[in-house]
Amino acid sequence: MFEAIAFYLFSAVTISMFIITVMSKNALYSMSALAAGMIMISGFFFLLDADFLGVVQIIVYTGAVMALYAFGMMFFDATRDVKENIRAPKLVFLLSGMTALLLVLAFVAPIVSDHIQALYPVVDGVENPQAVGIVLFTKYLVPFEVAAVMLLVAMIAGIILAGKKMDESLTLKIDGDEEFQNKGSK
Amino acid sequence: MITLSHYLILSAILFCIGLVGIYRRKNLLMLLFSTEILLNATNVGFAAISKFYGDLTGQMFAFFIVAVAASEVAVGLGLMIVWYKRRGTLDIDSMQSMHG
Amino acid sequence: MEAYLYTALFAPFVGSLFAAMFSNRPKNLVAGIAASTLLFVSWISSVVLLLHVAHGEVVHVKMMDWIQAGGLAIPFGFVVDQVSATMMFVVTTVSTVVHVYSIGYMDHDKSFNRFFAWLSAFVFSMMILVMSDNFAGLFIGWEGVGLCSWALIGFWYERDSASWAASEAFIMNRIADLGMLIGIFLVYWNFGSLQYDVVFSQVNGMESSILMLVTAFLFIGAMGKSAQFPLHTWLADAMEGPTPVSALIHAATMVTAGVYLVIRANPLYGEVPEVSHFIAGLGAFVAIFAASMALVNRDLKRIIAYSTLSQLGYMFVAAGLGAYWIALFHLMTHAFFKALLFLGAGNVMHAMNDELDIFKMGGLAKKMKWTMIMMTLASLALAGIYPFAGFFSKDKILEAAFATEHYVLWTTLWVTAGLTAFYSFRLVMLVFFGEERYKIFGFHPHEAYKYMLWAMAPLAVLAVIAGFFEHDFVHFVSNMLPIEEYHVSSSTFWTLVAVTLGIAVTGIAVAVFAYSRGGFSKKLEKTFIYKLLFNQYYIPKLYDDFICKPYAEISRIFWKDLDLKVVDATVDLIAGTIYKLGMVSRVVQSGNLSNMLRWMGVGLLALLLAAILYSPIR
Amino acid sequence: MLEPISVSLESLNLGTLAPMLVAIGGGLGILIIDLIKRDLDKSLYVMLSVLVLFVDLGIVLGLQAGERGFFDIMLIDGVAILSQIVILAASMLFIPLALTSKRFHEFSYPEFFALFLFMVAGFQFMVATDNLILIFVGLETASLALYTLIALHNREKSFEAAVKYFIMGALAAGFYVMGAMILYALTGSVEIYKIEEVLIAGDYANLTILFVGFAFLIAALGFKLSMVPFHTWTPDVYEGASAALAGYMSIVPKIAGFVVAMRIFEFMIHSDVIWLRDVLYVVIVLTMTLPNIMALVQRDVKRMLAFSSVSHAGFAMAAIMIGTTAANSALFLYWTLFLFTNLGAFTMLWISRHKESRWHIRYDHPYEKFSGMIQIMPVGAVLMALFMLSLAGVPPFSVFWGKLYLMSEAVNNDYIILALIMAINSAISAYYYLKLIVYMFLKSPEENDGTIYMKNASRPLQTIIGLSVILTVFAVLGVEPMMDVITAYIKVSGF
Amino acid sequence: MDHILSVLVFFPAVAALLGFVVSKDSIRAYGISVALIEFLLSIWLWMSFDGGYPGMQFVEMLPLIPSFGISYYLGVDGISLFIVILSTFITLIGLIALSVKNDIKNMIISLLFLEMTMVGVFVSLDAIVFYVFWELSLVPMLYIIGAWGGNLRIYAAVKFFLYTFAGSLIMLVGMLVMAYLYYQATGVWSFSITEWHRLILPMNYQIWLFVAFFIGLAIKVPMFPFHTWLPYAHGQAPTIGSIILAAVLLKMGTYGLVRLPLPMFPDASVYMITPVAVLSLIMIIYTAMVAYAQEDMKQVVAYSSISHMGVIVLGTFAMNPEGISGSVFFMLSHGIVSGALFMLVGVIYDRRQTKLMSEFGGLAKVMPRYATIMGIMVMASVGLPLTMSFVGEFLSLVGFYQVSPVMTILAGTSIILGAVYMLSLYRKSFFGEVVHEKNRDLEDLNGKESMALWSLVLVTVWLGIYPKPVLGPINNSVESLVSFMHEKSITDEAKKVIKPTVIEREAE
Repeated sequence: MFEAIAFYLFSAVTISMFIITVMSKNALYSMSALAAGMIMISGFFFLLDADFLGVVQIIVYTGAVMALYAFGMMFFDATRDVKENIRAPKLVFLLSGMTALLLVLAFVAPIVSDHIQALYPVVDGVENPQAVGIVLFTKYLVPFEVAAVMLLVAMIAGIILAGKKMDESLTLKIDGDEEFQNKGSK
Repeated sequence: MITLSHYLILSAILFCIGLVGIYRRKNLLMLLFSTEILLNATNVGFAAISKFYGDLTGQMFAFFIVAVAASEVAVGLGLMIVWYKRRGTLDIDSMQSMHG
Repeated sequence: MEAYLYTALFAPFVGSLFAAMFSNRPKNLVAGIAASTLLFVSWISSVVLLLHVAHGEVVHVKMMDWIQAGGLAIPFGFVVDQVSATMMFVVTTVSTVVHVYSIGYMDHDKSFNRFFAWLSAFVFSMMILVMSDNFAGLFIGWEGVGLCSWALIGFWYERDSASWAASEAFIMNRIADLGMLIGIFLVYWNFGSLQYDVVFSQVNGMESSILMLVTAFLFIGAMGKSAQFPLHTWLADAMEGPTPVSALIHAATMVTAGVYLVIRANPLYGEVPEVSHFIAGLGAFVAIFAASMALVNRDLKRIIAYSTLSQLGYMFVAAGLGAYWIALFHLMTHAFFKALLFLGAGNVMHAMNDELDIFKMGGLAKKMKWTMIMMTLASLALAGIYPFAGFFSKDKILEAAFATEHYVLWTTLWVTAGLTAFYSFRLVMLVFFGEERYKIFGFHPHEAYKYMLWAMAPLAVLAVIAGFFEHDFVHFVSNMLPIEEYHVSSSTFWTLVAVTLGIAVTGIAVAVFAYSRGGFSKKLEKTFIYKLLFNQYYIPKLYDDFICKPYAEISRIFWKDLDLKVVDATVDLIAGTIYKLGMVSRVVQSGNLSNMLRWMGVGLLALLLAAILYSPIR
Repeated sequence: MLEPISVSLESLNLGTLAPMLVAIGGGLGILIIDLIKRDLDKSLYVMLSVLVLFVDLGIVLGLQAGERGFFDIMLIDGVAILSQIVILAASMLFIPLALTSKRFHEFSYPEFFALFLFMVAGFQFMVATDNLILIFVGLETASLALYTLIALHNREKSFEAAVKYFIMGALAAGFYVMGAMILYALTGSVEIYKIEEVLIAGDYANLTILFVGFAFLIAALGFKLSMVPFHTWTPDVYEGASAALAGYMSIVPKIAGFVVAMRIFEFMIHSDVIWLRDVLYVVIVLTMTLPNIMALVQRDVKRMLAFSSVSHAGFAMAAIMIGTTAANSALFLYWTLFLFTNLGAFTMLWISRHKESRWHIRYDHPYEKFSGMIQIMPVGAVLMALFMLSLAGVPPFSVFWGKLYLMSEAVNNDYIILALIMAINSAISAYYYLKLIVYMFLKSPEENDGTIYMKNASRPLQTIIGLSVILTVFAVLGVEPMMDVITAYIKVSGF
Repeated sequence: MDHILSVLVFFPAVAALLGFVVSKDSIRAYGISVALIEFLLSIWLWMSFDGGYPGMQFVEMLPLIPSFGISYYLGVDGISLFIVILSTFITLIGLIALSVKNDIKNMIISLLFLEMTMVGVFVSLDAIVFYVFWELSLVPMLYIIGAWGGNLRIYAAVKFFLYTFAGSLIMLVGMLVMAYLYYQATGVWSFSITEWHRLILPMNYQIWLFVAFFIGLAIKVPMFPFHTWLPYAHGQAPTIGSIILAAVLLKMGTYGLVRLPLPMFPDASVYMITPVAVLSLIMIIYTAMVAYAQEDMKQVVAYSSISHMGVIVLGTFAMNPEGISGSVFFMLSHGIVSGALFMLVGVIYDRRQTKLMSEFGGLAKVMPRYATIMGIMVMASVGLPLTMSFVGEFLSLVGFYQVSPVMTILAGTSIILGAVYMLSLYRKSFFGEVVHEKNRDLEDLNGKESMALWSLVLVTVWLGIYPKPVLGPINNSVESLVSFMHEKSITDEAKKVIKPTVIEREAE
């Protein structure tokens, strides 16, 4: 019962938060709503006995991602309303509505399968973070490391893209062109 | 009783909200937000499946999705900053130099 | 004898090549003389061969293989038998005369050498035609004479009418040649060979329907070459060529090739009376048809051309009635007197600066005595007056028609005989006698060169005496051709002779009487019949309006409207549509990220729809 | 209670991981070198990258097919080895294109090369596993690096390209995880072989949900493989990226995508569920045809080549739909041969790249640029023509043999209509390849200085072109040995 | 001696590559020498050819892709031998008479490449090798038309390329299906044409495959609805391009018909006789009429070319030795004659820069030597006996008569309609008075033109009078082909229609 109440409550909040995110004209509102939604999602995680995931969700999203966004938004001067020229909004809702409808239709039917077996079962009496840790560092060690590389890539990408060197483009600078260099020196 | 289907439907709805954002918004930042929603929507699904099947793989997937989402944010913000520096806007209507 | 055969065959060819070497050079008398000499050599060989085969021997040689493919084996084989020997004799005789004559006639022409090249080439082709021992070889000669005829009709190619006439002749002949080709195909597929001897030996076992087709198609070929209705129009137009050409090709030799074909293929034609009757009927029709056109024509050469046509009709009647030897005999005599007539006309033209309208002549007898004499002789022969050559042969044809109880044919030919006599002497009278109208037009006629007249002399002699060789001739060809004795009572026979001679003499008398007094009244020219005849029954116009012009028009439509606007346009349309589709589908690539994302959404939705709706299980 | 986990080093089978580790290590090494000493020349980094890739390739070649490693997450089957060979070979051939005579922005960063190596490692991970998670992570690693590499070209079009690619990629990632989630929901596993087992054991129950899952996966892979209508990024990204990178993108990400598609779709195709085959059929036909038609109207050679490579991807995808061993071998053959030619074509564009907009305000390589090239730079024109003819499928140049095998496979498996569509598409495609030849050979030149076409042509670039010409022209001699190797590898991996 | 065919194929290509280093001034001499050597090589081939043996000779086989059955497999029989010689001969003659001034080096190099592909098509016995050369031949031709052509040259060149390319791709699919069926039947992959010949297929397969092959070949021939590229190509191509296009490239189509679908699908071929013949008839009559409507000399010759190709196709489908030998021989004669005609049109075009008949008239007077040769060639084109064309046309029609008399009569109209347009061409341009002042002092044929043209005349007449040395070997091969087809055919109808020689030849 508690589960049901929690589910519907969280669902309602999450959905409304996300709707605000995608519909709001104000970037700040959007971001706040997104952050709220994320936290709600972590609520689901706790609800689903995925404590570790819930914690990670909160830390990563509200801690890291939102901070990044916040920095970004300071840069973008996002306090003003976002002006968008949204074309054919009906099409948008048609597309997403149809997709949603079809997905819901598909998911309404319960999944029947006798052959599903848990490969990495949740063992009773083992705390979730511990279990996750074990799986993560055995089976999923490689993806974990690759994720590390991925984050490294993302870091490098973020640094060089946002870095100062990108301001002056060697690609556009015509080498050996006297005129251009003269202009540059002035 | 909350079944797996409930969660999957929730996941689908959240996903479609993300899609609305993707299809609708013209601001790069908003698009980035929407992609976060997409990824998080599936996270819910994964966690739920994980719970109902008693299998940790779903949580693993969700974990990596979170990692990917974070990385995407970093790269995405990097790209946006470069673009913003050049053009002073994040509206995707400003990037139509290539077409046809 | 082979040596003689090859000499007879190739001497003209050598002459032709020799003259051709000079063809682009200024006049070179040697070319003419050499060509004539070589022809004379050919003539001698022909005579030798003629005498040789008179003993009943046949010279048959195979020079080399020509085409061999599948079951078809065609050699270059030549046969000299009585029929071909006769033809060779006629051809070489007339051509030698014409060659010598032409040296004078073409004296002032700057393309003198070219003329002899073509003329000798023609003789060569004609020799191939008559000497070949198979249908394909015949066809070589057949086309060869067509080619030479084209070149010679169009000899003065600067003149539009000449080049037009040349093309017309060639194309008309080609139409007939198609029939001939089909005939040859039929022969091949039914007899398995094209050799005369092989084919004729199998005639008996053949179905008559096949024989009928074969003969009919071969006859179509003959119709073209011999200018039978409805393919006759080219012959009159062919008079655009130099007169010696008309004499040789369009009177004596080439046009008789059709007759020769029928005679040569007599074993076939003999088996199919239906076709033979048709041939005879057509011949008779053409005889009177052509004679009627000759009645009113004002053109010197055309009159003679129509008379040729008419006489060819006679020959076909004979051939169609199975009297092949008579046809051949008439062919021979006709060759002599008709060539003579043309050469005489050539003299007249020379004298009149190539004027052809007989109403602008008259009284030329004074200036051109010898020419007048020879032309009168020839005309008498043509009219069939005893004892000239034409009498013997023509009379035989009438006799044959009567004897075989084809009275309609006989009547037609009989009337034609009268018409023939009339128009021949109308011509003679208008040209040589009566008022000297040429003076009005400022002509200064003169007699032709002596040696031209001398050259004509043999023909004149032959035109007079050839008829007396009838019995020798019958004996000569009896090996080759069926000789049917016509059993008519002697009284009937003499009555027929008398009646025929009578109408001929009447015709002559009417002509002489009428034209010595200035001709018929002008009123006649207003009548429908006159116009009809004068315009050649409107047939050329008909051809022009209903064949040539529509053909040109349809061709143009095919090109401009069908080929360019339909066939090609379809291809371009397909290409264009694809290209346009490309232009249209560029919309997908609007470059707007939002649209691109939406396209992905569309794709996803389509896939989901496919997943939900289109899921045929297994 | 938990038992302690003991893992023997043997059972980890580290060798399976070695190639990627080399690439990652190389990337890190480059970063470290840069830290130690700044302003080293790009040629050093290029050569280092080549060497790293070389070592990488050596290790890959030494791998035995049919191994698993690291708790079975790594899967080294024939396809994995084969695709890694293609990826590494292509990378080795493309990275020297950085050695241009002109200076371009991206090559001034040592990070460019590090990212490049990380990207290669990402692709390698993608192909060397059948775990949806690792595929996803590898794919994202590679993609994020690729976005950055595109943007590093540093001009507006490159940013635009990168952003477009990035956002669409993020959406595709969403599709991918959704698809994976559904499969997981259906089977309780994210390992493809396991998914296959469960599905077969359950006799494909829950078909509709399964199809929905596959729909998402098709969409996600369709983006990666530029299937219509998920292809819209391709021309823009190719146009915005440098020619060298565009050429690279036309080969490597796609081969990785093909391998993933092969792993995910193949068991379904072999089953008696025809849905996937039908859907793929439609997608393939669209992918072959539509970009072909759009390529007709392009004015820029690079953009045209982008469309053409989409169409080629459709061709190759047909092999996956056909799904036999021979067809999959044909795919690899096709892609290898396509690599030779595309390498040449894009390199030709790359060496003629100018910094100023000399011919067209927007395009770097409009057709007009090559007008009358035969007059002023005959060798270049002939080479370019060779590449175009090869792409058009004119024998005996390389792509023809790929097409031959592919069409033959279509025919052999009763897809004659598909073979005809392929034929017709080849014919249509000939038009736009021909257009370049027409410009080069049949129009009169606008310039009269042949060197404008080789502004970037340093010795290494010329070598690359020479190599690709030889490979393109004499491809026929290599088909048999290549096919032997490919078939052997494919057979081992059971596709 | 063993590798004479390879030498023959690749010698021009190697020479073309080496030609890049030859200086511009001497490239012409270089080209002529290469073509001459190549021609002499082909003559040598002829000399060492055993005319009595109907099968493949000088066979070379080198596996290229053994697992897929593709091999470098060359050989000639009587059918292909002379087309090879025709190719080398025409290339030589074309090079001698070459009048192109600009970019002559590129021209000669492309011509030599083209020669390689032409020879390659005719000697290859492996379907894929055949296809390779077939497609490659498009490329130099594209360049020749496109670079030296008239105003619409690019349109014409691209149309030519795409049209043929599209068709041949369909043929390629056919080839792949054929290879697969062969594989199914024998368990071995093979693209060898001679192997394919031995495969007996059920009727429905035969028909579909026949259609696939036929479309590819028909576009090249070009058969009626697919012919429209040809007038453009000819109209725009430079003289040399037209010569080679008409003389050799079109023959690829008809040669392909004899080599591929006929022996491979005898039953389908018989089944398809009527549609094919109808198309051929349309082609013969319709294009002859279109030719008559043309205003441009070259277009007349171009359309006449199509019309004659119709007779060739018809002869091919006669299904008896007479018809097929005839059509093969007609290919040769059409090659020589149409080549000569295009060269002749080129001569006047070089002098006047126009090809419109209305611009001429009375040329016989101004250029008598030219007019003579033109006359000979016009007559040869019309199919006068003792020229090569007659032999071919006669045999083709004789052959087809057995199949259908009525259609033969219709086809025979080609001799009439041919005369109509050819004579009207000759009359309009050569007869009459000289009307245009510009024509008054045109130069007659110069040395190289005379040489080139007279050698064509010589061949035309020589083979018209004595075709045996050529027709004999052709006929031997064709006879064995036809009896092979007869043996192989499965339906009664085909057995009836395909008639090997039944009439015993006289013992010689």
